[in-house]
Amino acid sequence: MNQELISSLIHLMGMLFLVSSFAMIASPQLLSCIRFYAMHSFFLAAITALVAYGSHVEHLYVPAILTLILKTWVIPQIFFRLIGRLSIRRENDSYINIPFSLVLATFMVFAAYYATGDLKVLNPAFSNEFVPLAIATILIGMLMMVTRKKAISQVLGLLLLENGLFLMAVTMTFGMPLLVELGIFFDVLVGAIMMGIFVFKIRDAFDGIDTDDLTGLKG
Amino acid sequence: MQYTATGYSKPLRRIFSFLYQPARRVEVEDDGLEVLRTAKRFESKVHPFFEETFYKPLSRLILSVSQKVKAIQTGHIQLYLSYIFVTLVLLLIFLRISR
Amino acid sequence: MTIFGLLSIPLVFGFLSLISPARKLVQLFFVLGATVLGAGGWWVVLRFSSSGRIFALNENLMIDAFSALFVLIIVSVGFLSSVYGAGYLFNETEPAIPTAKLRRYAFFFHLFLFTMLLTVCSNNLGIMWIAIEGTTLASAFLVNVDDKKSSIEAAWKYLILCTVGIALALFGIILVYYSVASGAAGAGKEFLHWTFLMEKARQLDPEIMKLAFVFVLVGYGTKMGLAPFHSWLPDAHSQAPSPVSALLSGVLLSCAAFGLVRFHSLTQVVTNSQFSGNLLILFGMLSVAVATPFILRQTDYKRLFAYSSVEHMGLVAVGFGFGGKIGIYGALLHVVNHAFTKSLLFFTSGHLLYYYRTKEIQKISGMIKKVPFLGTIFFLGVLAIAGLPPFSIFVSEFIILVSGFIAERFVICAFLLFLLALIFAGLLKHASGMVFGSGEQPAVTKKSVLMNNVLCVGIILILVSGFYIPNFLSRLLEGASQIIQGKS
Amino acid sequence: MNLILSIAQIVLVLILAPSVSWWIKKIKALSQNRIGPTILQVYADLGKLFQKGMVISDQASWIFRAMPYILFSSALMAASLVPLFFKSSLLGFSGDLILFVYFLALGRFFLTLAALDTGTTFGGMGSSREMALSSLAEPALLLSFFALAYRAGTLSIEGIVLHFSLEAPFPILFFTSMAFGSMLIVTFVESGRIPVDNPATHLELTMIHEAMILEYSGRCLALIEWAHQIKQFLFLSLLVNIFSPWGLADSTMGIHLLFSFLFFLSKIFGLAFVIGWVEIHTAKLRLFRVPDLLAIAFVFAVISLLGQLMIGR
Repeated sequence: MNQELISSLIHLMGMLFLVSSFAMIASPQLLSCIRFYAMHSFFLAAITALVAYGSHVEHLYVPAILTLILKTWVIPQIFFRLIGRLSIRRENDSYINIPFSLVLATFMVFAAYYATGDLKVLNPAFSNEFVPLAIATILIGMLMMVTRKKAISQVLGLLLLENGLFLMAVTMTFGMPLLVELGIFFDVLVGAIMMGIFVFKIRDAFDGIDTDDLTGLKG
Repeated sequence: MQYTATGYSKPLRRIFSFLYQPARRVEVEDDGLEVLRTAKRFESKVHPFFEETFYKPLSRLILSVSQKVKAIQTGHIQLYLSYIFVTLVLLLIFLRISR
Repeated sequence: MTIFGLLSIPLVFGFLSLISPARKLVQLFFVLGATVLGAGGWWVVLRFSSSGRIFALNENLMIDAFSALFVLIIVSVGFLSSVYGAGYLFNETEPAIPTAKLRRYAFFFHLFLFTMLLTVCSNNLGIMWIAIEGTTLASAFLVNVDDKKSSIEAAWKYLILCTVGIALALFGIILVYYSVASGAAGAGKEFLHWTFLMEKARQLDPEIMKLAFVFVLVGYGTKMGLAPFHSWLPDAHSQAPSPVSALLSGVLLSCAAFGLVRFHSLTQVVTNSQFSGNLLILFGMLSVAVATPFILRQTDYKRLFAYSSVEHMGLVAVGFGFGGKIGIYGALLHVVNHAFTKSLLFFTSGHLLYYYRTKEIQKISGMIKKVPFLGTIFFLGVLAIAGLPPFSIFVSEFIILVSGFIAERFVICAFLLFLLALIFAGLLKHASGMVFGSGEQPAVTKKSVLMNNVLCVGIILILVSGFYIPNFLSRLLEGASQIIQGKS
Repeated sequence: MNLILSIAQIVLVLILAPSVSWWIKKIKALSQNRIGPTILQVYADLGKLFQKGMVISDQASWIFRAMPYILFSSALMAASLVPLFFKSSLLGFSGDLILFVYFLALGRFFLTLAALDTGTTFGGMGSSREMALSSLAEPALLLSFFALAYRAGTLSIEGIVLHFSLEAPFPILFFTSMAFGSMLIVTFVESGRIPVDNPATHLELTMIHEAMILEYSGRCLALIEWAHQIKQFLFLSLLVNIFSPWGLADSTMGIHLLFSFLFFLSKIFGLAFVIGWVEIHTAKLRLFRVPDLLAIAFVFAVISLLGQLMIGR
């Protein structure tokens, strides 16, 4: 596996990474949104593994494997069982319709590329076009959190945002010290589980996870 | 025949009359005959100058502003999230400009 | 070694209270844990020489004067809150809370203390980030002990907003790591150590540092409750049970401030410009300005105290923004004073809830006649938080303003004083409405000894520290102020 | 040595105060071709009053009994702040200028309170007029003090006196003379002299100061009279020491002290002569014309302060 094959593979993974985040925004159904999230994490794990292999940073394999196991399989399973048990409407209703949010998402990508355009300061040796990609994913994650009405889709938006951060961490710094990497990983995992529990509680208390009725506390 | 408060403050009210604008009202009631008065009422008032011109308008303004500002805490979580993201974007733009 | 000892205490007692079957046992372990932690914490702080540093886990964890100060706050307020919690939650609430929920409460309470201690004792910025994220997760459960609709909603908003904020802060930390890694060769173990960064500060690129500080300011600013990101704070602090909101308001906000100030001192050294100071002042002023209208127009007294936390955290940020020896000293002192005064206020609001069963300010009046002991302590507490002279908050607010005048920022100080005057008026209006006047009899009249004496301890603390700052505390404050100015 | 001299200054105030009021009475008498009282007369009056018994109405509260002592002690405390012939006063510290004014204000407050205590109309009338006039006089006094303090750079009376004694004797500065004018008018108001209030009148309607102490007798009356004379003496000595301070002794040599003491006496009696002369030649102003006089004093003080701030000459 010589050098430019790896870099071309990484670029492919990066593009698929971006496509899957677009797919998450565009999916009307919650279940498909979660599946796309699983795909999104898979591509992230693939990029991490390839970067680890490419730049011979051994301790990067651990987060790659963890991402593969947890984010592509465990978290989606939690969400699937959650949605199954919650028996709530499966649509992914939001304040703005799908085409408009797609337009906004593409605008986010352009904004990201513009923002990091002349940032001479951010030039990681291995693949410098991942930085704007990561920033784009973060912006799309934000967009998703702000526009979606369902509590679960907000959580998915947050996880999307954290995937973008992980991509940034991996490509810019070849992964931080293992201790920190693992710590961040488990924080995100526990966070996702806690949010799942809370979605369940909201469903019990408000019989529906629509954030519109989550506006009791004012002033 | 002790000095009442009004009497006590008469010199001051007279000296600072431009500030206090003392107002006096005397009402006299008589049934027909002007000479035989049945009732007489006297009322003197001092115009609360500072309160009217400074404190009342200021407090009205502040309370109305604070009533409007309460609208930023409407309870929608999306609104709160957009506060964070908008501030972040503004800061980044400010950073780009000020470089 | 001492750091491990200190950090292990809450974990041990947390698990003990989780597995202990009987209700009384849970209460015992709950309070015992906090007392042992209190003793341990004070022992470490008192024995600690202000210039020294204690390292652990090959320099990932560290206690210096700055963190010792915060260990002091966490441990003392944690102890007060647990004693109050034992009295309040375990036997006073009328729909008695089931033991299972209390076990969970005790466990998460100790986990919360552990994560805050870890935040304060970490030298590695990555570990500090993990710990702060941990505080969010631990305290999310503490906010909704009773499964009312509003407390679930508050906990949900708290969780989502703080996690988003903290994720953005992670971006800042990645940038810092990147600027260090691109400078030096190889992936060194100690690249994220604050001490290492302070030494290498000259070689770091100021542009990246500014970008990183912006992200960290947004991230830790959300946790600290600075203005545009503060929306979760009034909901979370007013819905949480009083001992928890005392801990949240008094200590958690200060730990977020701790993280932010670590970055502020780093940025100040790297960019050696007032960039981060000005940003802190801007957001500090914004917080005080945003808190004022809400305090003036408030109807729920717990939200009133939550907004006053937003205001005081804004003041702390302004104090650090003014910088200089006096500014930092004043801001640190303000953190300590605010921790004790605000926790006392939330304890009294817990009392109020226990007696009057309502959070409405209008519905309560004539406290001085009906519950004289609580009435006086509540009124003194509100006077203290409003910044009246005999109490300690006045001292630190005064020092912060003095540093403001020294830094020649007259317009800002004038505007700050105007806002403080408004807040003083607002707080007094509400408090006098509640304390004086003719009031109806409160719903419950049974007194709880445990809760009362915590109040007494609290009021004595803030009164004493108004007159006299113990020398070990002033030694710590000076040491911490040196460290933040990067001259240690 | 300084301590003894400072205490001597206070004893001097106690002794000299009645003689100054005697001197003014003597001048008035001579101008009306009367012989006027001998110097011992004033002291004899005080002594007689001290021996006489007191008549106190049973409606009077503790304020009535406590007021003379408060008035006398506040006058003494104010005296301890003013250097007469020696450069350092007993209790002088930086900022005692303001304390001086408010010691006198403390005495005046209790005086007016006690006047209301027995509920007589004259007491009420006197204290309401006193309050009205002093609310105009005090700002003028303070502003003129601030003008001088700004020039001298310190807020302590000693500092001001020392600063002016070091200045060249004759370039009487325009702005400080304005301050002198306003303080002179305030002295008339404070000591209750003719243009504002007639001390020797028996017509209650025209009294201000006398009306307040109408109810007093015996020892209390003596203390009040003495305190009043001390206050008048303090104002005169302030005027003298600030505006012609050159003879002030700073070393504790015998000759210096003697010379500065004699020079101080001549200045005091000279100024008292001026006040007496004004009292002879002016008729008493109507009560509601006095605010105009005090407005002039206030304007003088403001001009002198602005002069110092703006031009600093």
